[in-house]
Amino acid sequence: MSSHTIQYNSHPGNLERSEPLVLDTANLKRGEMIINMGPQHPSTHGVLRLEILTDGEIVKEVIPHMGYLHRCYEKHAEKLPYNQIIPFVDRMDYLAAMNSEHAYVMGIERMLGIEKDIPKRVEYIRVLVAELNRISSHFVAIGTYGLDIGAFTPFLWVMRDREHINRLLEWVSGARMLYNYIWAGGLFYDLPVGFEERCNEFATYLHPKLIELQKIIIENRIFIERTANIGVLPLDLAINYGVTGPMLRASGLKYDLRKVDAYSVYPELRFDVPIGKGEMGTTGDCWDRTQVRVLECFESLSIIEQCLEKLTGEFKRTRDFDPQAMVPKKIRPKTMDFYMRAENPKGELGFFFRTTGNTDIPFRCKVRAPSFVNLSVLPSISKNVMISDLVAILGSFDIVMGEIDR
Amino acid sequence: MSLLDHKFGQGGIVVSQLEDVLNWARLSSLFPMSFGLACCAIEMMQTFTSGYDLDRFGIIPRATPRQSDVMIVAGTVTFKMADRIKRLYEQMPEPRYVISMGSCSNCGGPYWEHGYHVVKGVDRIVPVDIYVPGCPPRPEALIGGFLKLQGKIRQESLVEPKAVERFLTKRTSETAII
Amino acid sequence: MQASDISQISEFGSILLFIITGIAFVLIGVGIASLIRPNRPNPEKLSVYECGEDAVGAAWVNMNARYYLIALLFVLFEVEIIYLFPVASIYGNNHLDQLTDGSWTIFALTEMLIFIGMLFIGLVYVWKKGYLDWNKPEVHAETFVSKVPKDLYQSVNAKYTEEAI
Amino acid sequence: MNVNFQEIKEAILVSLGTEAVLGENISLAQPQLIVNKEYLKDICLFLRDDERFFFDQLSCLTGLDNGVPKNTIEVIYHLYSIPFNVSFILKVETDRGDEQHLPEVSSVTDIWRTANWHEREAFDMYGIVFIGHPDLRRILLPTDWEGYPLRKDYKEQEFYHGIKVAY
Repeated sequence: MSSHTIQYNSHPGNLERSEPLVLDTANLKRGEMIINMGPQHPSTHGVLRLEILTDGEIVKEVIPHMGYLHRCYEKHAEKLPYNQIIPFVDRMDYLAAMNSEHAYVMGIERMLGIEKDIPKRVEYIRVLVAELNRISSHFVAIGTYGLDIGAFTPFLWVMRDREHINRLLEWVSGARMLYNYIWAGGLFYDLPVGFEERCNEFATYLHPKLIELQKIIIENRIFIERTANIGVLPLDLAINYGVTGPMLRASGLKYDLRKVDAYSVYPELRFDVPIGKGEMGTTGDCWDRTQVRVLECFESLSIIEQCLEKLTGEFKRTRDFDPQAMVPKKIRPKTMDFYMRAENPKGELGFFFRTTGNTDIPFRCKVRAPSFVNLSVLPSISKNVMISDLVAILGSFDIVMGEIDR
Repeated sequence: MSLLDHKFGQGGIVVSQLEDVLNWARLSSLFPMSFGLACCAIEMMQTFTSGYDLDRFGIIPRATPRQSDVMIVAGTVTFKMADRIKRLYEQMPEPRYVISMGSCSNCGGPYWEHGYHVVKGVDRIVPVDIYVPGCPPRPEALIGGFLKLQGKIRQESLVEPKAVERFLTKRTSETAII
Repeated sequence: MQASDISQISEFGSILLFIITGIAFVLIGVGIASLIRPNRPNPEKLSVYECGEDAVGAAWVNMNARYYLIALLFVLFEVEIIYLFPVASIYGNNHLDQLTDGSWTIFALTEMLIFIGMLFIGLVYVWKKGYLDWNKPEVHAETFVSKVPKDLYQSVNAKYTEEAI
Repeated sequence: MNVNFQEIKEAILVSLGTEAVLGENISLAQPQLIVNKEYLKDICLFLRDDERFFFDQLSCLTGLDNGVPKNTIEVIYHLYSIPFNVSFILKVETDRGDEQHLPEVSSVTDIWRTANWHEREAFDMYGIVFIGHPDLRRILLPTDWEGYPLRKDYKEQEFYHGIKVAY
């Protein structure tokens, strides 16, 4: 083991200096403890650290500590040209890379003013792969949430089906998880020959699997016992905290940017927006959030089928179709401020651009990450909650650390 | 100083057999510490589950460093995380190995140029045994990494001539870490 | 009697032997392991593991009374199971069966069921009195009432439902 | 009813007086209103609670450094009203300041709670101090990190806990 390159000098005060505790350990009442559900914890969905003040089993106060995965996205966005930032956009929400790319690229196209003349086939392919990625992102959310509650089988089923999606997207773009497939103005490649048939097969294969998943997790007596009436998020509080996505829809508001903003080709597709009705408890509890995600998988599947009809019918593959036709050589938008938002599986992903006309490097590209905003609700709704329920609440938030820490 | 703490002067039939048994036992049940940082963690999960099934190699993820032999650094190591990784590495029992998964932990990966908060390679913090390239590496690459680690463990030996041991103790005392 | 002549050890002797071998197994197993395994402690390795962070405060905290109650109930039903073993061992005894011309098994079964029944009544009592369920404190989330009237949000819902149909 | 930019501006001017608004740039696809720092809280409270607008969601709060020559730091608020499906952009400009006295903007955390973390991130990246923020500390970077990384004149520190920072 070559240890000559180790530069880290371990010093007892290092941990304390880099991320100290917020709660003071002096005046702890009887029976109270400060516990770190720290960066390395099976149920924190990544490197999130929760500083918990507990009294026996009951959580008095939760303070999230983040930044363990801060990868300086905004600094990269100020140093690299537009098309070279797409891989870094993928690596923010690494579970839904296609959706993030789609949002980012639509922002650039609207700044350049070319969003009207993107070929329809490209738009449909983008929606197709984005919805496939939405299903795989929801799958990881539902699977790991089952793990937090203690149900191991749905995790294995979900990962098996997600493997199919990984292979489909690898066939399309060459990569399994981080694609750099959607470019500003078009696509990297057209769909491979025979992809539509294989995708149709997958869609018919997946439908019964989704029903199976619904049976094993949503209608599972133990799951209902662990999640109903737990972590209730009232609608007013959710909106004030800026919560968006499945969490806001679970609190009873039919607010989906694919319908509200109607970007890309979503207005031409028929799909419903599921919301939480509180069948198993009050609206906005953990059970509703998971149910909304499972129902959204059904909706995404129907979107995929509609896209495939269009891609094999009206917008069939032609020999001379060049997906990079509209890709500008030099992306140089005029000086402007522009805020583009799109519906990511976790919520509203927003890109704020400040551009200076002369260079193809953005002056500023701020990302409004949905998980970052959704997580800020956690301390306020988990007061006086059992520790095991805190794990259930955190699991139902479906956070991705790459997006929180950017 | 228990039996395995120091190396034997010269090997005999007993020591060489003991070596083989020990190495075989260690390499056929490598318990990794399930500790995903970023996108590589999702590929690691994919490798653990039914698609690629690392369990058939005897590799079962353990939650705590106390019960694990291998630390898979799967993802980008940031400076805030560096102290924790060092602490977790130290808290692992002795025959421990480190697999650095993904180009982020190998050398800083795509964040090498402007990533002010990214450690340019986890080998600046902990000694690394196996580097698995890729961003994120395919599950087969991770399995390949494990097989290479098993090969490395197979070569481990208890036998070390006295001269080599004196030289090593002199060198490690120079670069002793406080 | 034949059996006792050969083995001079009394009944209790065999139990003692049983205990001694048990302890010996444990000591040998642990002893050899502690002799062989590498042992290189350093301050950071011996520090408390808490998800990679510094553990704060003492872990010696006076535990909640509920734990004691649940542990007590567990031990109670554990002992009940232990008492079932002797009954089970002589349950199918043919010799006794002939003696009581076939009614031995039924008698032993009813005896066991009565015993279990009494303890079951205890369990029902404890369950009904609610000692088993952990009295969860009521969760009061941060309350925030916005000035936006509710019907505006209902209209947002309505707006996107009829489009779907 | 689609409320446009001018109506909102008029409403603000009427209710809070003319010196609340410093300027606007309408040439952009998404027009912005440049607002006086002292009136920021009142404007935000007015926009959130007024029954004509009901901007109940703060979509995004962005810090932005215009570089040493211009010597201004901007904070841009993207507001959105869910009932009326209208978005609105406020902009506040302050001087850049330096390590000793950092730029100050009043905090809107008690109006929209989502601003709590957004403001902590703006403080972490730009050193903008938000007055009235419940606990303003670094959110992403370690507490003992030197400097504010997204400022234009930021130099990476040489070592952190003994590890070389640059490649």
